[in-house]
Amino acid sequence: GPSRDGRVRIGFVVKQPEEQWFQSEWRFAGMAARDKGFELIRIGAADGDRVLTAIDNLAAKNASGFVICAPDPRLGTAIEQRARVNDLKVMSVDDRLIGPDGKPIDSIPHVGISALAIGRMAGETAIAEARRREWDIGRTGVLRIAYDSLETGRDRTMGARGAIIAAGLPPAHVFDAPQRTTDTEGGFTAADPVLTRHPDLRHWIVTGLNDEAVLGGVRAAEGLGLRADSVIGVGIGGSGTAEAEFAKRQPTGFFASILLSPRKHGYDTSVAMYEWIVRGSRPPSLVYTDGKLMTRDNYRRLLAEEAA
Amino acid sequence: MSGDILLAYEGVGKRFPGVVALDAVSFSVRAGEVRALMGENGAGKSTLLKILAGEHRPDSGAITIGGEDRIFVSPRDSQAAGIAIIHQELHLAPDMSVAENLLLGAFPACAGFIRRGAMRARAAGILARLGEDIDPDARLGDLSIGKRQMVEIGKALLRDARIIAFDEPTSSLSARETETLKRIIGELRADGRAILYVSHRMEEVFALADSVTVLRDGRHVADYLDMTRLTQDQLIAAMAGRTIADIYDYRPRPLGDVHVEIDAIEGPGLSAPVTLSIRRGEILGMFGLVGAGRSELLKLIYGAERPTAGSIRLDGGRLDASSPRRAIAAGFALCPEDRKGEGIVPLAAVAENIAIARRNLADRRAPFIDRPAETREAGEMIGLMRVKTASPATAIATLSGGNQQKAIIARWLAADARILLMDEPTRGIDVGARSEIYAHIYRLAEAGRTILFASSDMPEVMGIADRIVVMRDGAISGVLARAEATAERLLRLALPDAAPR
Amino acid sequence: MAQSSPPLLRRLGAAGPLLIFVVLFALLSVFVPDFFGVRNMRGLVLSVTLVGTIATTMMLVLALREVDLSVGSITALSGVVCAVVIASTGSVAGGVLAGLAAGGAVGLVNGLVIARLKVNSLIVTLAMMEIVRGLAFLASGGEAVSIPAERFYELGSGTLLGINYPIWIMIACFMLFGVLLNRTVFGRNILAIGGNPEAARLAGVPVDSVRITVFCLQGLIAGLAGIVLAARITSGQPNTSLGLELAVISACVLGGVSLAGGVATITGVVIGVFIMGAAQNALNLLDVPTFYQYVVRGGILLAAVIFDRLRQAGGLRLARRAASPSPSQSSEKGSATA
Amino acid sequence: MAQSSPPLLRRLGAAGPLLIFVVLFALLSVFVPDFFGVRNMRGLVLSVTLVGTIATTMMLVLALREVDLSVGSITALSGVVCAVVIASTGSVAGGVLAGLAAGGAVGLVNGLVIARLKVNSLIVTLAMMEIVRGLAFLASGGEAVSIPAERFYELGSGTLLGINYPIWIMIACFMLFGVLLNRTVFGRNILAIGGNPEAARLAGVPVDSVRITVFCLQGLIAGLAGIVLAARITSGQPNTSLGLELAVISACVLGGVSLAGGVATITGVVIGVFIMGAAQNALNLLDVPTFYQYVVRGGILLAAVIFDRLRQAGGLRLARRAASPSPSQSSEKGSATA
Ligand SMILES: Nc1ncnc2c1ncn2[C@@H]1O[C@H](COP(=O)(O)OP(=O)(O)OP(=O)(O)O)[C@@H](O)[C@H]1O
Ligand SMILES: Nc1ncnc2c1ncn2[C@@H]1O[C@H](COP(=O)(O)OP(=O)(O)OP(=O)(O)O)[C@@H](O)[C@H]1O
Ligand SMILES: [Mg+2]
Ligand SMILES: [Mg+2]
Repeated sequence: GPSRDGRVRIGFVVKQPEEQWFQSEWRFAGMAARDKGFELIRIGAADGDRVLTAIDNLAAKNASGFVICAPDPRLGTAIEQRARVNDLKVMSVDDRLIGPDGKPIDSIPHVGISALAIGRMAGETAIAEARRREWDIGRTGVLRIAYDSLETGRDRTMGARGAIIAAGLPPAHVFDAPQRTTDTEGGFTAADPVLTRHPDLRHWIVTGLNDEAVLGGVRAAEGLGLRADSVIGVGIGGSGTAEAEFAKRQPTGFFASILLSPRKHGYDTSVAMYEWIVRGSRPPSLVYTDGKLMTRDNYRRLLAEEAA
Repeated sequence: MSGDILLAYEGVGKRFPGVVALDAVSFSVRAGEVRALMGENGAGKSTLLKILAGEHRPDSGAITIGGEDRIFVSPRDSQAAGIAIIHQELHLAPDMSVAENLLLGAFPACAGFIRRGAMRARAAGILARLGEDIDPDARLGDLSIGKRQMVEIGKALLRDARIIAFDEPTSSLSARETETLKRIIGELRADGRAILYVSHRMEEVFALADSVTVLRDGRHVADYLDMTRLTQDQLIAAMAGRTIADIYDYRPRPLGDVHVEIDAIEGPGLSAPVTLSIRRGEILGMFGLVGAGRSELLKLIYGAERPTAGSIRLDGGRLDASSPRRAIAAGFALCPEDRKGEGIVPLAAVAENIAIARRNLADRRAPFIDRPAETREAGEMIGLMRVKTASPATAIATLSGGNQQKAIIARWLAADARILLMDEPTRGIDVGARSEIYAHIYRLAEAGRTILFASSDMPEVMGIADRIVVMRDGAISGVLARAEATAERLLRLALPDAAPR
Repeated sequence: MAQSSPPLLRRLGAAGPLLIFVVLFALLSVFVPDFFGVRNMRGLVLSVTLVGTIATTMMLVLALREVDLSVGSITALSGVVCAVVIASTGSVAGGVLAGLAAGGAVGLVNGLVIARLKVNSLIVTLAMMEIVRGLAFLASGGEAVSIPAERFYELGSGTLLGINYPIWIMIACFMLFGVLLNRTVFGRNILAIGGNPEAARLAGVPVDSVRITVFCLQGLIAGLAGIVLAARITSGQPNTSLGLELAVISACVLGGVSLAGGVATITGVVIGVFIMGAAQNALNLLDVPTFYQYVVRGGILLAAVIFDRLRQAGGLRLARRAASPSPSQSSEKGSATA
Repeated sequence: MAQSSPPLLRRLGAAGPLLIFVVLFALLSVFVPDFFGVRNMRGLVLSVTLVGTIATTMMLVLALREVDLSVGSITALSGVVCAVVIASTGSVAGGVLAGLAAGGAVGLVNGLVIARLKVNSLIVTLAMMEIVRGLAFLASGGEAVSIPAERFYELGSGTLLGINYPIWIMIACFMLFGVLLNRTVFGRNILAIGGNPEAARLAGVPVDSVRITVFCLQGLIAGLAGIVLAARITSGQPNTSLGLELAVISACVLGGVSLAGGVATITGVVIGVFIMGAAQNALNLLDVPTFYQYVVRGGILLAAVIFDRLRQAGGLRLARRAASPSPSQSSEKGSATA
């Protein structure tokens, strides 16, 4: 029920609170809270144990429901149970929760991207640009900066890989560079030896789960003397990292990013949760949001639209 | 009076890199016999005991226990065979209680659970037997070194072993505890135990031992099975390979002006303010029983502990004694009592251990090390102090205890200290080396150096000091000029129960 | 200085962590809305079960003058193994046993390498942290393994006398290892080895076997905690509990366990665990922004150890100055093993 | 056993890490395609610059019998501070100075708390790791700060005599701190304090100021490494270098630096850094799947320390059997005060 002072309280739990993406989601959720007059409680929860603790904390604060991006989709059952015990409504964002049978839990409404589809979009963007530059496919390599322990990371990069292979590039030209950390340095360190190993390949497409990883790959290529016109990096996120690359005077190998909308994920979800609590109108069980292609040419406009 | 042979070494040999520690040593000890082991520092006495303890394995030869050939592979193994060793260095757990330390490895237990009552009772029993007024529940780390040594002895007694070996047990004990130990060893002998006794103190050996085995440079030199026909000089000659006329060889000197004045200094470990003045070139002996406060007083002077009141004046000027560095800058030096804990840097080379103080003298501003000079100096010091080491680059931890002590003294000679605070500096040092150290001390005093010399060894204090300060229970109980210092007076001043003067 | 003052001051000294805890708890109750309430208290206790359970054996490891960085990975591995076995055989008991066995086996390897080969425990368990994490990923195929046995969830969410099982398990560990440390020969041997390994060895304490046993226990308990966690989160997750080892060690140190070995009490550890839990709980309740949480969390740890140190030093100055040859406790003993 | 054997064996003993490295390098050159080649070698050296640079001062910290867990966070903070200052003032020199100052300041705080308040360095730097990471997030607002000064990138990607600046910086650190450790009073004092802090104090070593200086140096060098990293990745990233501290410590230990203090050589550290780098490089070249990488990486660390330990023990058995009272090196120290 509502708290002592009658205000509705809604939790917003995210798995990696340090990440820019989640910071943005929180910011938009905060805007929703101001607009609708509810109180938002932000909690970061990096693993299953902390997710359960976060739910208990929300209950202690008399919240009525929460939106969550869980550190793992298979926490679904536990989250559902814990929410039920504490009488909290729950909605997922970004990553969809699944049950013990491996199927999505329909009782938990979800708003998110399709990681595979976004990845495919990145791959298609890259291959289209390669065609435009008239690269010799036989001398083009693809760097998949891999972080496969994260499911959406794997889906995104495999989506890109799939799209590129479907476009005719030989699978033997796709090389995995496993990264230890998802930051630029991690991408850099992973990419460097792989690029080194293939001096014969003149052109490179770089994919990764986020802008930072791809940027690391691009920087490594530059370090090996590959110039902007022989590298196509397509990131995912449309983050500040991508913005900074586009803002540089000279184009770099970082060609594009797929802009995801933290606004829809943050603002729309918390509003939906608010409506559910006060009006009892259950949100639709699945909403996919799409990504927008962001390049040097359009990034200012897209970001302005997003911030509006 | 003696029984069957309980313990025999048969051609035992042991070498370390660059050193033959033991070379085919053979001798045997009977039940009810106290066998003293004597020899200069590094002669191999401790190594002999460590082989018995299962810490080292001999390279050749064997040990027989009660007629049975044994090579011990671990301390447990040796203990199971009825052997107890009191090691030269203390081995105690500071944060555990006295009772727990005493019974470590042999806790009275029932199904794995400790029987606390039984533990306390046994600890209290042994402490009573040792004549020590120590609370079994006290934290061990709160005891003075001397009391810790008594706990170490108690540990071995509790094992109720057939063969008991003492490695310099009295080096940090004072007269009263030494008497207790003598009594206990007498009881053990009467009980038919075989006892090995290592000591550098002649009086003790003559008072306690039935027989003596002498080692020199790892070789077995002689056995003297009848003590009554042995003289100190003979024994010294056997150990050192030369004769030493009078180990103290006191040399009277004219004394200079007042050098150091200690004015009503107070601090931890002291029960009353201490006031003293010491003249240039003076050797001031400090005598007292275990825990009398000598070490604490020296540390206060040195700035290693903060005084809570009082002041120190040097040549009339006030001294800032707030840290050892300041004290060193003013010319002080401390040879600490706890060699292992406070003296040596174990894994560093002997040369490094000697050079460390000189390098850090506050007036030497050179950031880089002058290696050739340091090496030369270390070589000279090693020669001067006769430190027995394979090379100046050897890690000091591998030296015998006495040689480590010599290296620490060499450290301060190298740093050219003007006031030496020496806390039991001859602890564990052999007779020959002691007479050398005394000679150095006289030489230093003649050169105008001032020396405070704390010792629990009464003949030593009486032998070398110009004046003796006696401490009792953290306060000065008397000051005696050399001429008035008799053993009886010293003891009367030192003993807590004796009436004050 | 009266003769009676040292014991009194010493007792005050021993009560240091308790003092911090009481003050902290009082402050939080007053200043943090919703903190002091049945609902939040239960959540708080539940939130410390993972750290609390593992801290009991970490206490033993630290008392031994060793350290174990692999507990987070063990927790992940045993949860995954348990989940995989239940998922493939359907047997809950089999899964639990397999999880415990996995934890115990890692502990045994740690113990053997550390005790027999005399390798520094920090490095051994650092290496094992990586290896075991990798095994957890391999066992799970890189993703969380769902556990299709509702019965098993009961272990995580069921209650007895109104108290959740994970809390009971933590309490049981507190009691078990408290008694073990204080009342048994084994426990006192641990403290003796931590206090002075050489002395313990020379006194005939079976040093190696104590070391091996302690690391095995640590593995088993971390495994148990992993299984309970899997039951709570209804799946085995290979990337869970990253950084758990540091939280557990912090809790122990806050509770007065000395990293120099030889000093530990179970009450201290209990208090340390709750100081950490209460602080984190308050941060969440107060909605402190993430980035400030880092600073506050680190700041609390730092402040607590500094406070504890100053209090000790004050006690030292008054009552037992220079009890040890060195005035600096950190250098009182030779730090960890070589 | 001939008289001449001990010195020979001893020399072999000292060459332990080198031996491991040579064997490893030879094996990798033979079995890993593309490993042995100019291009890969340069990449390899470049990839170890971060760890290598910081390992030089970590060597000093470990030799002092302390540890510093905050280096990863310092690297992130100084990179961010440098980026923010350059972004807002446009002054590259100002940015570099600000970054160094940030690193040095953290080091100073570490040093003051550890030396003056005598708090255990593991806990202090653990707390600082959190605090400084939080500061890095706060300074950057949580996101990467791009650096709008192409000139600055030169520091990361420029070359002199065909060798990249980051490599030159690492080499300079190797030389500087190698000389510092071996040839200066300061360096020898570090080893003495690590060997026996109380003995060093009583011999007149300014223990506190050495401790503070070493932690300051560690902060400065970690700050420098962070700035170079920022130049390489052309932005200041608050979440970079997580876990860096463990990699750096591992490299030092592989290089024979003793965690018990008092023992360290710069050649050992160089070799340790390259063992780690070569292993990681080979894993990438061989395309080893991520999950196996964890296992292999941990396994290499474990194998290397075990091998080193066995070699030492073998040397001991042959040449100086039971050189210490105990056969276990681990208890050689620490029994110091009884
Ligand atoms: N672990 C070791 N490594 C190398 N050399 C050693 C070791 N232990 C002893 N030694 C050497 O063996 C010789 C005998 O040493 P030991 O300790 O037995 O002498 P000691 O007779 O007990 O002398 P002290 O009277 O000084 O105690 C010495 O030269 C010593 O340096
Ligand atoms: N840290 C401490 N806390 C409390 N009392 C102490 C402490 N250290 C020493 N004492 C006490 O202070 C007194 C002086 O001890 P000190 O070690 O100075 O005596 P000593 O004359 O040098 O005797 P010893 O021969 O044992 O060295 C003793 O009663 C001792 O128990
Ligand atoms: Mg000896
Ligand atoms: Mg004394």
